[in-house]
Amino acid sequence: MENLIALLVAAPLLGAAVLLCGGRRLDAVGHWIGTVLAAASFVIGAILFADMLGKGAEEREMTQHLFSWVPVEGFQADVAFQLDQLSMTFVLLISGVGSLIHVYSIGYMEHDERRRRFFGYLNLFLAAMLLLVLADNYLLLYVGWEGVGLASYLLIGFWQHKPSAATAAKKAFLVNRVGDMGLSIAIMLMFAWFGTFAFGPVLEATGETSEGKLTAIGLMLLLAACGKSAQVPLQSWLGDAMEGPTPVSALIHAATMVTAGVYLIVRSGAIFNGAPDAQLAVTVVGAVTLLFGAIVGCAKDDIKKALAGSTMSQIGYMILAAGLGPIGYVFAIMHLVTHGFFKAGLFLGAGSVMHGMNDEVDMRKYGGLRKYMPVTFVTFGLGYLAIIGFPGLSGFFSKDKIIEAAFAKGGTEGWILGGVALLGAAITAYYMTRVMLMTFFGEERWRHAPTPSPAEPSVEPAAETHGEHAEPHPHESPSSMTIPMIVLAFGSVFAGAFFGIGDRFIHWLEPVTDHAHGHPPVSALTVTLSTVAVMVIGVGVAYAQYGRRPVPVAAPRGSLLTRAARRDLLQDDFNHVVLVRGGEHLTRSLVYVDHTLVDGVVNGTAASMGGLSGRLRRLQNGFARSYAVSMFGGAAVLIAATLLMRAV
Amino acid sequence: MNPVNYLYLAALLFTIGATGVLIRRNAIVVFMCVELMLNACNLALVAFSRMHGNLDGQIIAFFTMVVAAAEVVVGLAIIVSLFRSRHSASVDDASLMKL
Amino acid sequence: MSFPLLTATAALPALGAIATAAVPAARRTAAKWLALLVSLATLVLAVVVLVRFEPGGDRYQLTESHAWIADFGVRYELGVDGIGVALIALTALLIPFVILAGWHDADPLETRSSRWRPTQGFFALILAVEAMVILSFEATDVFLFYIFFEAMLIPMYFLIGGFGDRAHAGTDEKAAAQRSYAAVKFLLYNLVGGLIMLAAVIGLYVVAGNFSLQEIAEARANGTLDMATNTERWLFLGFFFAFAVKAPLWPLHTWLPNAMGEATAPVAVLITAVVDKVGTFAMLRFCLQLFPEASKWATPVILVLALISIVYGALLAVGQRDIKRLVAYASISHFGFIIMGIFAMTSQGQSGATLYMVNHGISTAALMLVAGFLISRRGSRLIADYGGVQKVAPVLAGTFLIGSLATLSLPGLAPFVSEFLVLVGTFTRYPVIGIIATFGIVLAALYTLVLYQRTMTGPVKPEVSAMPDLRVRELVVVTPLIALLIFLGVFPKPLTDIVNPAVEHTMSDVQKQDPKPEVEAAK
Amino acid sequence: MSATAVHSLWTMAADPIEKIDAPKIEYGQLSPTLIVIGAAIIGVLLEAFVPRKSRYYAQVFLSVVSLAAAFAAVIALATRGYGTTKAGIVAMGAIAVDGPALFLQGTILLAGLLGVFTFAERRLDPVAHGNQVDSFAAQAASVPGSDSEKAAVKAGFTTTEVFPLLLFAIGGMLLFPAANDLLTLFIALEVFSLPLYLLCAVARRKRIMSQEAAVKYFLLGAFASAFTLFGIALLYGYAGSVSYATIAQVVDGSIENVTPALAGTMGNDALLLIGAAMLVMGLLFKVGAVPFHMWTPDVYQGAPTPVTGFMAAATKVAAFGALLRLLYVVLPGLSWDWRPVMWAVAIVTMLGGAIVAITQTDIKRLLAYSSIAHAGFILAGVIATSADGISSVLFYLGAYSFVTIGAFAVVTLVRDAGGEATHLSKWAGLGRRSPLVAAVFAVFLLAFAGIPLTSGFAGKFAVFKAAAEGGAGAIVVVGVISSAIAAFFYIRVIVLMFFSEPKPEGPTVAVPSPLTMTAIAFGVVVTLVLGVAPQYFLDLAGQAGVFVR
Repeated sequence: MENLIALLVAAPLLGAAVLLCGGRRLDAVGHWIGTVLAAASFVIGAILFADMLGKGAEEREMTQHLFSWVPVEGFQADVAFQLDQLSMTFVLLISGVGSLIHVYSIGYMEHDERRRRFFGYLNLFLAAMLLLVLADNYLLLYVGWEGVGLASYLLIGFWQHKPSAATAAKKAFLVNRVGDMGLSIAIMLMFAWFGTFAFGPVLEATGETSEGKLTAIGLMLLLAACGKSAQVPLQSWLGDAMEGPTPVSALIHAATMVTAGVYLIVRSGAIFNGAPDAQLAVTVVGAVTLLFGAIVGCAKDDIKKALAGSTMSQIGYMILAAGLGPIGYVFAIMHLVTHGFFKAGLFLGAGSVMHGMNDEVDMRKYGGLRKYMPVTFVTFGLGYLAIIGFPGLSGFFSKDKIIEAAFAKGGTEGWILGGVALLGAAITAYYMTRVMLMTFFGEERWRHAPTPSPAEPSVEPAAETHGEHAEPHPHESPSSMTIPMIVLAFGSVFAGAFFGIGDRFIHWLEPVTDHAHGHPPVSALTVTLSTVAVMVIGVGVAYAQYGRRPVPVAAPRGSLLTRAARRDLLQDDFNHVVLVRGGEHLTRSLVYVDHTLVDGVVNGTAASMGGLSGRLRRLQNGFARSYAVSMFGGAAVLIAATLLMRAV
Repeated sequence: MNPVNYLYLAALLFTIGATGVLIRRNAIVVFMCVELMLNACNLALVAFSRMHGNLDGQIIAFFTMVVAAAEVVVGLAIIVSLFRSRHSASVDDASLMKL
Repeated sequence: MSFPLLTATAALPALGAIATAAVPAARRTAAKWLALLVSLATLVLAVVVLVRFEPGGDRYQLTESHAWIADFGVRYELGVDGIGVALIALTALLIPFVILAGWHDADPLETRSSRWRPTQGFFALILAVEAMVILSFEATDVFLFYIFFEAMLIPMYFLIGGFGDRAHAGTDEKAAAQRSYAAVKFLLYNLVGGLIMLAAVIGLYVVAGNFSLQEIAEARANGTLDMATNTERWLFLGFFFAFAVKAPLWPLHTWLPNAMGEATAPVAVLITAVVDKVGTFAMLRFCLQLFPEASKWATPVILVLALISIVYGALLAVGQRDIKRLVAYASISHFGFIIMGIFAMTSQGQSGATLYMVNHGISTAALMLVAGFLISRRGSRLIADYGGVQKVAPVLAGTFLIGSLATLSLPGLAPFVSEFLVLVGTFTRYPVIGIIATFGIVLAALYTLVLYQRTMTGPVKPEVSAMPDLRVRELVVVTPLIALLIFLGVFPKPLTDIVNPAVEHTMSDVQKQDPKPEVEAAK
Repeated sequence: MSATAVHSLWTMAADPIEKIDAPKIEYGQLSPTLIVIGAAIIGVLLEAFVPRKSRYYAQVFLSVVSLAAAFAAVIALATRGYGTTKAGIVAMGAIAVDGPALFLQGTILLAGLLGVFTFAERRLDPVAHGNQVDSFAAQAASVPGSDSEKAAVKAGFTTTEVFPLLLFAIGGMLLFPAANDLLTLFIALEVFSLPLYLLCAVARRKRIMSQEAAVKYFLLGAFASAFTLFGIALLYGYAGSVSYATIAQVVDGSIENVTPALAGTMGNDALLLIGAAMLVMGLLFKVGAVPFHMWTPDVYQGAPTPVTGFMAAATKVAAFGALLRLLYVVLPGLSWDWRPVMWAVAIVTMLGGAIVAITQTDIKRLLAYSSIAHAGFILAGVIATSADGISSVLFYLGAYSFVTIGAFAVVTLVRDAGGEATHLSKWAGLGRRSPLVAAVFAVFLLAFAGIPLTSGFAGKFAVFKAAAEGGAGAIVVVGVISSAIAAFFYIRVIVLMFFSEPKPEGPTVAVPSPLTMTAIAFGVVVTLVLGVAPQYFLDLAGQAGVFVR
């Protein structure tokens, strides 16, 4: 059975290879090949899952050693897989959601001439992501880690002819590279201190080393997680990443890749357990991002960017939970899974809306779409209810647990973290209600404003083919798109209850991640009630602002905070001024230095040699008598020197 | 008389000759100065020959005279042909090639 | 006497060079095919060397030893260790691609005179360089090495100065001046380095009395040859200076961007992927073996210079407007990594550095050759003249992207393995330097992706709209390189198996052991 | 008064004359020199008696045969061990026949042979009035441009005297490094210098410059000779003998100073030191060492190029041979005095030659400065004061002379309307027009630059190695630096030839006769063979590297 693990990765990898190397011959069937291989991966995952369920909790871990990758004296990196409950969860989520999104893309990308390539990239992503979660050592994980970064780069920049897409792709890769630097330093630290970087030995060795070292490794891992999971301060790429086709946003930038940071922290639980300072840093990052993403989400009029803010915020929850240690790990993963369902659903819904609206993304030009897109409306609505934590739906179960765990951290920290988490829940309810209301309810504002606003240029290229000035004709999407949405909506509704009731998920993951029951200072019921209460408040405020009043087509100027939030809280501006400008100045001055100083010294030496030559040359003045003087003088010096040598 | 004085005289003549080479422009005169230097050498050789009491120095002096004569033959030929081409025997005029 | 395999491997391209040069002017195509066949035959011989080499065997294998110049204490001594084998294989591998990529680079613009045979010359010079590079990887006699180390400058010089990039019109006076400036700069830098090394070589002879690497190293090891500390340091500096120019190490690097910018892409590949490797190879083989103490003494300074190279090269690459100069500065950054790995004096660092030499050769060849194809289509080296190529020539763009990704050391491609090994190897001994060097990977992403973005993406520029995609010949060049990049990225074991024993020998030469991990996790 | 008384008053009876032994001359051992001098004399007779039309052929034939015969004689002497075991002093102590002498004589003879080939070249200049002409004036005595010259050209006159002159010069040069007493040294110096002065003056083209070169060379040469002679006088005064062996013994104290009278007045070794310095100066003038080098560029430029080539190669060989013998045989006891001075001379020579060459614009002047720099490199070997030093210098001289002759022979090929096109700008793009000629010249330049696999590298390595072993590490470093500087200008020429666009009105490359081709080809072969497989020749130089005293 273990030997199947490699197939999980191999199937989509094969797909990627075939699709990317196959050339135009495969254009007609490319998307089917991609989808089938993604589904194959899911089927294999399911078989392994069934097999795993058949074993006792302690025997479920499977490993497969493929080959020795980099064997160098003292440094042994293997290509080996480890499939335990944590990995299994991810495998199912990735291949499951991934397959659904493949199906969805068949319809969504139907008119794109480069659809084959798109599926190739998607398969490549699946392979890398599965490698990431299946690796049994940090170095192999790093391969997957950068592999998903590459896939993300390719997919964000899929419409490369748009400069904005190309820039966004590059930015995503670069910011991720900063995070990757953290991961590579972490691996180096592990190698230097433990002599290994395989999960098992490293996590075992944590007991024998000092807290300071664990903190160092932990912080570096956190940096890595920040990059991949778009956490402050490396969050800036996620909003721009929405330049990619919507299925990509759903799969990579909502459901799977961006949660890799959470996986990394949970996987390295033993390290963080031994390093409270690192844990604190994790929780702080999570809490800050949670609020940051939520605030940004409130201000965006671009539906995908609003959802991106939401993603950031929700991952903030997960990171927060992961930072809490054993009381939070399970909930972090649980929220990750439920979030995978509902956020993917929401994105697919957004894609469906855009599909019907000539690829318009500005919510101010939506409104009243529920009549035209009933399926989209219902599935999106269920996702909405799930994310705001409507009781009974999946988000409720997972988010509530995190808030509880945050309070259970204890002390002032606990109160602050819990408070932030609660506040986040309120804002979540607010901005999601805003999205919901602006899109599906209210006036049909698109009737008045057929042209895309210049401030938010159209994102999808198909707009050109539809004709920019035509009034959109909202319509429901084809079934290849709606079916995945329905399936995901199903998951959004029931997954939480399925996991949460009876602590099923806790029991499932406990052998891997450990679990401790937290004891919040107030009763769990109080927490739950207040969660629901803030959710209601958030919904109420949003309704007051966007449900009862008409939404202006042109965005009002808004408060200072709104304006800042529209610009991602000025973080990009900061980056631009400090890093981009500063970097440009640095490189430009270095180019100058290289040319004038480093090169100049050499050229100067050559020039001065030439000058010396020119001067000495003038001694050769053509007059025989002056030559005789030189000889006479030379003879005199020669004699004098010889005599002097004797005298000395 | 102290034979060393002959040496001083020879050195003086040599220096006069050398100075002449350095300061005179006419090629013939320059050449004559070189001859003076050679004769200074001859004087020194003969003086040493006398001091040492062997004949080597005097033999060399004869050879030197022959060599000087040969030099005159070659030198005058060259100088004369130069003079005929340029209508000038000044060594300073012959400075086409320089730098 | 067994078949002199190593001599044959070097002699074949040398004879090929003569034969190619002798092809009549009208038979240009024949000359090309001859050169290609010779280079392929050399590759076959190199593979035989690779197969005959036993990783677990003696340090130097396939040795040959003949008297040569007894008066100078020089013998014709050849032998290969794992590092040499790997680099010979790299050289023999790349040359056919270089030849194929430069297939039309030396076609005469007009038939000037029946005696003017640039095509024959071009390919003959490439083969000559190959022969000399292979010999310098094989030589175990310091003098013999020096001879070819220096002599290869001459054909390289003619390749750079005589066959410039057609991106400038061939008759343009300014372009010709720039080209000859680049060629002269290349030659003078390397010649000065080489002459300073000559002084050190002579000094070594005075101290040691012969030039046999093995004998000297042995004598050094068992104490029969004692060098005064200062003597050793001066000699080390003399050798190192030459290698640092060749490698090139900051601040001796400025010839490389000029040379690579002005040369044709295949020649640029020849410079950076093949010839420059001799410099780093020689550091590993000669500096460390002959002068272990001085090497250790100089390590801190060299590491700092390597670090500067890494960051500085990368930053300057970001600031370039010329595609080929950008690749050149990227190479400077990469050479920084290689040198850092060598002087970190850990197994990982040195194995990594050796792998890096091979991988960098392949990856730069891939990137540079594709860049050359691109440039030859548009006739400009300026990044700003491109845009949207991806749309019109997707295969070209795709291969360019893979080359770029290899340059930024994406995991899964070969350079990652080596770069990570170098970083780890450095880190275990010099954590701060290791961490700063890690910034290099971010900068690498910056310059490669900016390059890709500006040239390949965005709206299609009118000038590139008619650009044809890669032709069959070009695909034949690029595809194997990419396949190799992926193969060595996924399964570098065959290479590490060859390299590791050699590195262990070097480590014992310098009497250094890897730092032990503080926690023995295994127990 | 009787007649007898008168006689006894005015005369006295001479003692019976002592029986003087007839001088013993070892003709066999001296045969190379004798053959060449003899041939030179016959050459003069040929000038007198052979009809004008046949003189050229007769002279060339005579020269080639005599030089070949002399070379064969040298080989025969060497193979019979006269260079090693049977080395000895002949001609009553005047001439040494030993390894260095034979090695250098062989080199000079070969260089002379190639020199004859280039002298005899008649295909380069355009045919004048139906006569093939060589590089030499139709009638050297006639004023350039005058009617008499035109008439001479029209009549097809040629200066066939150059061949006997060349043979005389070669004869002197053969004697010069073999001279074993100061008198022979001086005579040899004059014997080879005087013909060279004349040869400089007889160029067919640009005769004004040729005459200027001759005047400068002659005056400065005579000036230097005077110094040499004065030095000889002083050394004679010091030692009371002109024999090398005796002087050496006096210098190292194994014979007491023969003139106690002088010791009182002069004291110390002032005579010795000053004399040695002046003598060395004369030799340094001939090798072209800074600061006695200033004639070199002007003379090299003005002289007919075949003469320049021969002179640059052979004079250097002969003069360095004499210098070596002087320093190693006569003055080894004085090495503590002359070494530091020679160090300084070597350093300024290397650097001076290399630096000034950078800005030269005439190929012949460039090569002249290059030869100055090379003199510096050779001096580095000279001051090693070891057996290795001798053999390395011998090897270097052998290697260098053939490169030089070859390089100047190539210079004769590149011509425009005014004769040889020696200005560098005219060489632009030569590689495009005549790749082969340019490639050959590039080989010579690379050899000058000391690039490995050329003879220049082997030679340079040999002298630097000897110097380093002799403890002159600093010289090696300076040598290396000046090599780098020198490389710059050699490369500049290569750049010009290969990487510059040819000028439309650029020079043409004449196709030479087999004579010049032989000279060039021989140069190339020697350059490459000595670069790739120098061991045999190093052995030869090593065996030859012992002076007899």
